[in-house]
Amino acid sequence: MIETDFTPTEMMTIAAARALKNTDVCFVGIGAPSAACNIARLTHAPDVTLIYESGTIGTAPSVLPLSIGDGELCDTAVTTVSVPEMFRYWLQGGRVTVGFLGAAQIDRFGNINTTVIGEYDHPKTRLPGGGGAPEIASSCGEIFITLKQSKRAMVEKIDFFTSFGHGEGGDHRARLGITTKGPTLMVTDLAVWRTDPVTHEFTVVLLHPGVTREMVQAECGWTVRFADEVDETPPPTELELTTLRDLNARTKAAHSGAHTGDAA
Amino acid sequence: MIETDFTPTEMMTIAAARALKNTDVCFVGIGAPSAACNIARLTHAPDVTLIYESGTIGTAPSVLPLSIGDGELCDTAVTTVSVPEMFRYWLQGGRVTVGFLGAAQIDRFGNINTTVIGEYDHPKTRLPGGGGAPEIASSCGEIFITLKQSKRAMVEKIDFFTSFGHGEGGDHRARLGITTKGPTLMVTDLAVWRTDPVTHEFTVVLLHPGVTREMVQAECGWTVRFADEVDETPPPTELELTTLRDLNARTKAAHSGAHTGDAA
Amino acid sequence: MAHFMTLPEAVAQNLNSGDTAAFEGFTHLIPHASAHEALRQGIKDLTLVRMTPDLIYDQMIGMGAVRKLIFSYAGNPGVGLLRRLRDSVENGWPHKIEIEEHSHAAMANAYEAGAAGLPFAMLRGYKGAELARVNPNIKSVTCPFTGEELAAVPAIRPDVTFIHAQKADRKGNVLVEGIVGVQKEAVLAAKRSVVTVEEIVDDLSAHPNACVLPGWTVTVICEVPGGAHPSYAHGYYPRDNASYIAWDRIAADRDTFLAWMKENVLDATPEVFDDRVSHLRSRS
Amino acid sequence: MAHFMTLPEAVAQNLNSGDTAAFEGFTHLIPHASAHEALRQGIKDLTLVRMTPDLIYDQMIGMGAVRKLIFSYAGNPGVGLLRRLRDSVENGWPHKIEIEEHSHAAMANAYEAGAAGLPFAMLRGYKGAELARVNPNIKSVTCPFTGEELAAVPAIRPDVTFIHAQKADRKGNVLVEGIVGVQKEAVLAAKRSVVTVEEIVDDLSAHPNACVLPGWTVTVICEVPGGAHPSYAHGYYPRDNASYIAWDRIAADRDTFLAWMKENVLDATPEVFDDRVSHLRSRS
Repeated sequence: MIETDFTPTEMMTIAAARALKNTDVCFVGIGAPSAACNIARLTHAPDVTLIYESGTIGTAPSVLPLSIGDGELCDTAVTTVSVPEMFRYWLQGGRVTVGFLGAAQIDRFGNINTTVIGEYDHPKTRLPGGGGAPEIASSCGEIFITLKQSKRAMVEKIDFFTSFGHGEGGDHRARLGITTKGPTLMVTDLAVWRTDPVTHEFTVVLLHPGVTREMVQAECGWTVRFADEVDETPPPTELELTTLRDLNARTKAAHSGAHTGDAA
Repeated sequence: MIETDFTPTEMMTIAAARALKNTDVCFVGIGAPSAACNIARLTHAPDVTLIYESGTIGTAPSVLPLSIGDGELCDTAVTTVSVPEMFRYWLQGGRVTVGFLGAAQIDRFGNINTTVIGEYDHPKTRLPGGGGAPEIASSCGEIFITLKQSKRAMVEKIDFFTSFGHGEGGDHRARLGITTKGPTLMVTDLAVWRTDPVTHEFTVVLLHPGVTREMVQAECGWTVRFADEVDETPPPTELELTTLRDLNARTKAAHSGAHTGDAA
Repeated sequence: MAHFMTLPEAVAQNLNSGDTAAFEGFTHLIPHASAHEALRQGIKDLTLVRMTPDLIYDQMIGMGAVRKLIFSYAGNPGVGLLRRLRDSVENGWPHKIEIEEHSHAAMANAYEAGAAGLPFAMLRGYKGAELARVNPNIKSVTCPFTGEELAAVPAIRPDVTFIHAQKADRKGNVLVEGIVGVQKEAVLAAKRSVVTVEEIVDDLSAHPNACVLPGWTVTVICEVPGGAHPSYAHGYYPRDNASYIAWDRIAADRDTFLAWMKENVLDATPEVFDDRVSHLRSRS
Repeated sequence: MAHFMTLPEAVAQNLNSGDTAAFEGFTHLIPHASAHEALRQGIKDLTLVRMTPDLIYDQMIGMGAVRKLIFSYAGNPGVGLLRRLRDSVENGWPHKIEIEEHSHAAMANAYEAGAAGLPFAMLRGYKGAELARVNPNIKSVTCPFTGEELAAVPAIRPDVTFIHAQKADRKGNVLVEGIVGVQKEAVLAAKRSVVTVEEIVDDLSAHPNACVLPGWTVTVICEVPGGAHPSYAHGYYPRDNASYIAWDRIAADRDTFLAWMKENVLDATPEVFDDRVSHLRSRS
């Protein structure tokens, strides 16, 4: 059954979730990717392996973690390893098929900035920094990115190369000796984008139901390239939407808890 | 109470055991050192930390292990770590105060050969090899060595430098950039030897009860140097001897077990 | 061998102004009580090291205790940015801290190298990443067998590391369980270490391969139940997510921040942590 | 995802003549059943890797299955030398094997580097040790921060690793407990892996930080109870020290060795291992 009443964010999460296969080993980046990865696990990919950088491997939380190290990630994991082991054996070891990242700022070649807005030494806005992203971007088999579109986030030129996508495009990645595929997919609240096999520029291949090319361009800071054939993203199924809404409801209930107010 | 009826091997083990302090962290080499280290633990040094290269830290076996990885080492340990961690965090990390080694062949400067008798490429006797010894010899705070004397074992020139003691003596160790003390003590079945502070040659400081200088020289392949004052090794106490004999009896009973004969 | 003492004694004896200090914890077991005690004792001019500086480093930066920060991800996880850190870096309030920034992979390897007694860590990292341009402590080594160039960063060797753990036994052996993060490495890499624990027990009852720090690797043990709050101690109390969310508002304004710090940190004691988790224990 | 099959199928599908293979186990959990199956299938020309080659490598060398040995300690622990290895190296019977010899520290680091996807491992090692003279695979790297020279060895990346473990669950997740040695690294470093286990269970009931290999990191699981004998499986049966002592006599003479191998290996099956440990289980 097909649902017609859903939000752009719900469509984004569900479209992103669909990209994961049951056999994938997915390194789940902080933020937006977590919902998509868990919806994949709760729908079509029950055996997908989700890895959080806190060391939890094969985790299956019933609510979305607020942090990447909530206790339930450990409780439901196949195993929990130290953080050095996580980055050495599991990420650098080349065992991860998909790295799923969010982005504060991104360009058309999938280069991501989560470090600073403005100059590095005198930033206008100091962002959190790279965390796991620099090596997720180079060590995972391929990179999926998910974010809400805005001209502030999707820019012609990012302020800082926190993690490398396809650089200036073309074979830039190979020229740096990086052997993994890099960004191959971006899912926004408006569209699904694939990387052009030659230029490695993001190209819209699917528009979410009700979204026009103009709407995509209006929320993107670079001139959007569209594939020769642009189809419509299949709308969420009832199962997908129910699963997502249940997950969000459980998550909200779990995180609101009684506020203590006297200590943080 | 002092015992007078004991074997040279018993005296060797007990004299070696006395060298360990209650606060030492001791990396126990394969073979002869194991008995000495456990006698120390069972007598004057109950809190000595014994580490076996199998990954067992702070172990307290009731019988001597046949291998360095018997199950009881793990059962009685404070913790058991992987072998890479053992060599990285614990040995190379500089946390071990004493490395206790045996030796197939040794010279007057505490260089040890457990690799080959004869030429490396065409050995007369292929010995087991270095195992942990090359890095035990360089990473531990100091090295104690224990072995039964014989002209075959204590030689003018070893066939292969499996682990480095003081090289050619003097400051050879410092010249190689090794910052640890190296061999400082050797306990044989006949005597206790200390390293000369300048030449770094082993020097007899104690003769076991009933042992003469001539007896020591008769079982040593180099010209033995004696300290200006050579005292007698205090004979085993009743506690020491009883503890050692009980340990050996428990060990023998545990290892003899019913022989299956049909699989090895 | 680990000494047992109160947290104020432990901080006084082991943390000096000017030290390089790590208060480690990867979301789990963050040593809040220790950081608050350091602030009460007026320790200044610290070089703070941590993969994931969060609330406690935001607090220490905001109180002017920090000279330099070595880190890889400075956020309030799942909530947003660290507003006191931002105010220091963007506006110089109360002063501008110096920053040495790495990736998680590099920091984790650098702690690991510190624990392993190595002078540096190598990793296949920073490829195309701009941190290598702005951080002179990111260099390279070449594999002598394949010719591959790999990233190199200095080992982390703090003067003192603070961690919080579930239990210690009476010999000072410490058990860390669940998300163990980089705490074992941070302790083994440090010259001194202070471990606060939920409880001191007769027997750790630890799995043979659990993360245990033998007592002789730890300088001081302090029993501070609740000492990780609003972070969590697996098996004792869950993460107080509401406090993390509330922090975003508290830290947004300098005066609100200072008032909160006076009330909840400067005028408090380590004993308050037990109360702060009492309502959470039933949810553990 | 791990496939479940019989040990003869697993060896036939994953071990080829000419392969570089590791049958790892550090005293504990040595994969005897797998090595015996490899001999029954007549696999030849192997490059065998192991820190502590013991009885099984002595057997494989004596049966002429080995071209080269990469190792760091070749002894019968607590008993003596490996007589078939000696006969090969000293007398060329049945042929002379090639040797690449390291220290334990170097081998452990080389496996670790293999698991970590690095081309080489570095360690503060081999100082003054003569192995560096006779092994061209011991090189050096220089710390770009301190100038210190450190030893470098190539990462170990076997074509296939065989290990024995206590349990697997029905998804192929494997639990190794007790003395875990270098088995996790040996599996993660290898292209393929075969894990024999004492039993397959519904639920591993593993401690969160126990040594677990997720099913998708393992190629094949085979249930072979007793498959480590005369090594041991912690929690199942103890080490059969008497068999280790007996091996010294069996291996001392070529004809005795060959007769023993025919009777106990070539004419046997993986099923015999269960019987071999039956008298030991009560002592576990």
